[in-house]
Amino acid sequence: MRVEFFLLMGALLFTIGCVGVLVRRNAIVILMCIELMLNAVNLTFAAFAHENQSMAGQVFVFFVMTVAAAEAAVGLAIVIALFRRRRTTDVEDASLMRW
Amino acid sequence: MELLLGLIGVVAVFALVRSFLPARTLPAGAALGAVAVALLAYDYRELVGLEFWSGLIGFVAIMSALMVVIHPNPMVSVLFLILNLFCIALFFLILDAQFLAVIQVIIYAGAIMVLFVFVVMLLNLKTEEGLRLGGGPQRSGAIVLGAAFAALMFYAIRNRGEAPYFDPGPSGPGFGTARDLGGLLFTRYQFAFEAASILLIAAMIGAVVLAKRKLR
Amino acid sequence: MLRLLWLIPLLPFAGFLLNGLLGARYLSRRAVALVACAAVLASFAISVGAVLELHNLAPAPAETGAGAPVRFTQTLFEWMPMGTTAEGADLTVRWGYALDPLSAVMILAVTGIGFLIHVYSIGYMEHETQAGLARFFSYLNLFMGMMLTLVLGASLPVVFVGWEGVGLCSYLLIGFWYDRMYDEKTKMSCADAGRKAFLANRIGDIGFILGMLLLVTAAGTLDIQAILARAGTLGTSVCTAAALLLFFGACGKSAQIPLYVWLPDAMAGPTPVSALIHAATMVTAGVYVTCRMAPLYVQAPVAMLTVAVVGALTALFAAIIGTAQDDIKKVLAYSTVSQLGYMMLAAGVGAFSASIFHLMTHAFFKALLFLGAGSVIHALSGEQNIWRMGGLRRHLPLTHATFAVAVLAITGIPPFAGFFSKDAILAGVLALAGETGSPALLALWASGLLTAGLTAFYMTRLYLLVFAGAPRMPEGASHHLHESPPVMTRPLVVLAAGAAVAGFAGVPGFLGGGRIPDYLRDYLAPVLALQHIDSTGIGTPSEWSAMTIALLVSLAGIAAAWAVYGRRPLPAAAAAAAAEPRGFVRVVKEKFFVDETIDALVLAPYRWLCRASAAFDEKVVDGLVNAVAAATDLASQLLRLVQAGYVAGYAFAFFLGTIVVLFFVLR
Amino acid sequence: MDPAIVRVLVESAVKIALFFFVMLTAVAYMTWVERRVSAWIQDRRGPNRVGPLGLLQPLADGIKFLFKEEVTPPHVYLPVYLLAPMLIFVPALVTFSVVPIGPSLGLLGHRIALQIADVDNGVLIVLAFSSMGVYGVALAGWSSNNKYSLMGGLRSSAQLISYELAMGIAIVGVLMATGSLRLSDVVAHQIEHGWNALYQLPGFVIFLTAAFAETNRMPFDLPEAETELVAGYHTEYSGMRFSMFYMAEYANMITASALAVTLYLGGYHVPGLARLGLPETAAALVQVLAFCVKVAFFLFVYVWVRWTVPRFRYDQLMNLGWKGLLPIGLAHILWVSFLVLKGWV
Repeated sequence: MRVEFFLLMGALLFTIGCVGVLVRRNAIVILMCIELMLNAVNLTFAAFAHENQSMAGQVFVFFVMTVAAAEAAVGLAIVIALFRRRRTTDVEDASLMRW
Repeated sequence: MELLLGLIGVVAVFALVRSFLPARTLPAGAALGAVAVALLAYDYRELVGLEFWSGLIGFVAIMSALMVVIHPNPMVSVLFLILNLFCIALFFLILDAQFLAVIQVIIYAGAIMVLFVFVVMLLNLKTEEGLRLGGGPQRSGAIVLGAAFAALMFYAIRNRGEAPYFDPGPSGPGFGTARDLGGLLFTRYQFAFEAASILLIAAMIGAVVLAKRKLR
Repeated sequence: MLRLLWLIPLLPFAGFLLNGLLGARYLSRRAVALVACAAVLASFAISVGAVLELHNLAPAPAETGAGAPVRFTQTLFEWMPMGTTAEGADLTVRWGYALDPLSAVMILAVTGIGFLIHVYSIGYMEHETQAGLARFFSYLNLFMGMMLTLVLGASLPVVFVGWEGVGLCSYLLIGFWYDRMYDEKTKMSCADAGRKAFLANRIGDIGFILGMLLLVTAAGTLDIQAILARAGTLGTSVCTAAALLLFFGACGKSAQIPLYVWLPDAMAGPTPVSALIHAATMVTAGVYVTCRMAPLYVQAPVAMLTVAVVGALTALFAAIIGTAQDDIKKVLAYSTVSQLGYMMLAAGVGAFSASIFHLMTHAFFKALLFLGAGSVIHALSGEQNIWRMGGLRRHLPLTHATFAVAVLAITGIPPFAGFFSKDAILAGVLALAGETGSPALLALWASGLLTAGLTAFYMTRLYLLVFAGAPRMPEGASHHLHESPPVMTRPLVVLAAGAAVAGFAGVPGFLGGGRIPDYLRDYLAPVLALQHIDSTGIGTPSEWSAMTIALLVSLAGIAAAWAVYGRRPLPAAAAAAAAEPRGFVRVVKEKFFVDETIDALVLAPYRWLCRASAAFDEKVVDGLVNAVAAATDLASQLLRLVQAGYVAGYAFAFFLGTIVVLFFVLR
Repeated sequence: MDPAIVRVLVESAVKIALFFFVMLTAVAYMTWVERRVSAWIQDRRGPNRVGPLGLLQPLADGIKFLFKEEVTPPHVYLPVYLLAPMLIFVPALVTFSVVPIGPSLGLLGHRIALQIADVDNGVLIVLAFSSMGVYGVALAGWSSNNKYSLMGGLRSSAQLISYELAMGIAIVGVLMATGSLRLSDVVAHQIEHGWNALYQLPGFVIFLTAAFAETNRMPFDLPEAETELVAGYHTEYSGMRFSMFYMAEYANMITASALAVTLYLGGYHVPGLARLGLPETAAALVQVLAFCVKVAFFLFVYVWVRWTVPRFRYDQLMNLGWKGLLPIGLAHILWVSFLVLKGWV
């Protein structure tokens, strides 16, 4: 199986994730889009690992998953806290931290 | 590759359709079916080949990803994201990373997405909450940027240094098994492994503290 | 004992460490004083032993030129291993001590008189706090150690260490009462006085350093004896330059024109300090170094002449100023300057032994004078103005007696010490004049005579105003007048004895008539390269006449002073003249406005420069910095607007940047 | 296409068909068993009209469900509402596919493993799909816009997440002992070294408890606590969709029992069978039978417990999960690692 295919797939998914992060305003969805991007990267890693037959790439995928889990947990906790205060999960309503 | 390009085209068409008739999943299903038939007709020989299946999975993956971004309802986004994750797990299988595939399902589908579902249910967001998209200029700009990024990526991948179409063939025995990965994790990447565990602990505590109603 | 030579400077240093580190808190006052005095006494004892042993040594054969002096050199360790030059000259500086007749005389004087003054200080400083006492004695000990290092140093860097060390100690001790005001009129605090002294010394040190560098480049070594051995081969110009540079340093240390201004203000320190450092020992370091380098000077007639002229001028100038001072210690200070001028004059005319001789005798009677003055001040609880003294003869009999001896000694009345030494100097000048027949030297001799007369005048004036006549001190100050405690007066007695008889160490040949040899001269001759001048160059009768003239001049000075200040009650005119002087007297009283002149010519421009550069710093440099800061502030104020708080916006920018970077990477 | 692929396809197709039939029948009759047993426990008679001993009762129920009207409330979120029952039913079945129900036996000149997929990572796959079960419940609760359902869904998702952890921890012990993720290896290892339950009792107990919680059975059936929330997450479901949940519950029970047997009770292993020297096929059949018996025993335990133990309170549930089972499980891991280190297992 050609590696290129998976690289392109990863690129596409990553792009979609990025656009999603930029377009959506719902914090939860944004978090999901981030997960999407992470997955795209994972795919690329795995593809390269397969291309030059080294497990290093897969190890990296493993760690990326760890980070993703942590990120999701903290991110959702933040979302909940935000929702408690503001009754919303809209990131544009949470724009207090500015000049 | 023609397969993939065809997929991309379909994706674009689907996106157009989607933008014309919002909140209607029927066209999506129709497009999907049409594409499937088209692909079946496209080449019989590819049906048994991995090409076909990975192409199909990739199609589904991109579809679901798009749905994640587009769909107004967070819960539906979650579901599509789960679908996408399964697709990627299948990709892992194709790439001789069985362990990763299972781990993918357990961690993402089994834990993280459950968390998302849980939160969505907890906050019980209404649909219109999800419907609100970013400001016009930013939206269009984002799409332009995405196109630019995708173009760059295609360019980069298309002419990678040597052998852009490299195909290593079948992997060695035990490649991607839990045994291999575990061995690496506990020997060469020991430190990173421990660091990851610490990271998880920190994230756990942080999540608890953040979500607590009042600290006392 | 010679083995223990290295202990001589080390013991006082140990005392310094002990008192300085523990004295303030862990030792009793008694213990502090004991440690300090014991250290000095020990090194004095070792010195005596070493000097006695020195005679048994065979003369070093390798010495060229100056006869064959006995010398004991002790090298302790390699201090600066600097390797050798291309010419193979060994630049390595070794920390070594050398004992020869010259340094022998010095260490005996320094340790002996130093010990007496230490003892005296116990009484004088009794009112100090515990910490103050410890500080004082540790400083004194440090000074002793440094002075002995200076004297014994076998190579110029070692000497220089001592040189700087004593400078430091003088600074510390002048500013000992750093919180007190010293001179109400000029708003000068004791700390300022110390600073002044230190700066003046530094200016001289520049000369010393340059001289050292010149010598090391020319002679390829810093070992004193080696340099002196090669002095003949260096060439006149080099010798002249080096000699003049070193002499400049000596001017700083020994308070010669133009650098003498610090010494009078050095009286801000406690009186024992003035006696030890600014009369007996440190200020003579310049003279000592000049004599130590005698063979070098001998090679440079111009330098010699300069030394002589400067010395003579200083002597005369300071003596004139001394005649009009009201502060008892100021009078003594100027007299010190003038006497130092004498020594320089002697060194300049090549009568090095006379110079050292006078150095020794002067150490005795000037220390005695200062200590006596200290006793007086002590008795009057801090009063220093001689116009508020008088009639102290009855109250302070012992002080008075010793003081009188000292006065007779300094005025050069036979058979007291000053007579012989001063006469030796004048004889030396006259002899050289007779040899070369130059009128300049005759003029120097004349100025010497005049100085002698003035010296006699102001010393007698001082004596009369302080001890004779009716008491002029304010009421209340007089009733608790008391003789100083024995711990203070005993050193006076000893010093008085020294001042009385020290002269016989150098009875001129014609006077002794061969029966009494000129011990000191014979002792020092091999070191000082005296072969080129023989003070018996002129006939004996003229020497007799010269001596008589000098004596007469001194007597004249005494008579004049007696005429003016001796009558009682003291004529109102004199008091009035002292109160608000007019004309020349005023100029003299104001020390010829030298300080003011220096202030106007040197310090004022310097201060202006400082202010200008300070202004530059504040306006321009700081301005630049502040401008940068302000620019940053402005920029951030503008940049702040970017931070709109919209996470999506940030993500957008982030993504954009990523794409741009990628574009340039992949292009 | 080359014959190898064809053979594999045909073989697995047959297996899947068989397995599906057996599973559904078992599920159906599980309902009958439950009723009978509960009746027996409560000293009643239970269903005994339809056919002998009411053995046809499940059939009747099935028919009834099929012909009932599917009520679809207007306020539900339809796609998810429809998706939920499948999501809860599918994992239950899929999980079973990696469980070996018997040794491989020779048939028609082929060696056929009595197991649909003998994958390595089998255990992980089990965990993965059992964790999928959450979605069905949660989505059902969420999609049917009803506060009871939502509560049920929330509770169940929380509960499932917590107890999956305990279950995983318990299973880790087995894996460490076996040194492989392949379920057939697990069984083989037990055949060699004796059943895990013998020296991993804590793990066994934790696993059972977690299994009860995973299947939302008493005493952990808070998601559908009828006395508090009308019927929990399937309040709004009716007809065949409801029966999906119903069947899914039993399917889950069966799967969990099978897993417990495989992981801890030596799977199809019958002690001392080898000494009898039966022909291979017969031995295999005996072992399959033994497997079924063990599973049946666990199913009985399920029912038994249901009618014996009262329901936990929510906080008690959470405390038990996080503060009780989890620490014990960790300690148990230490214990097992000690054994492994000593080389005793």
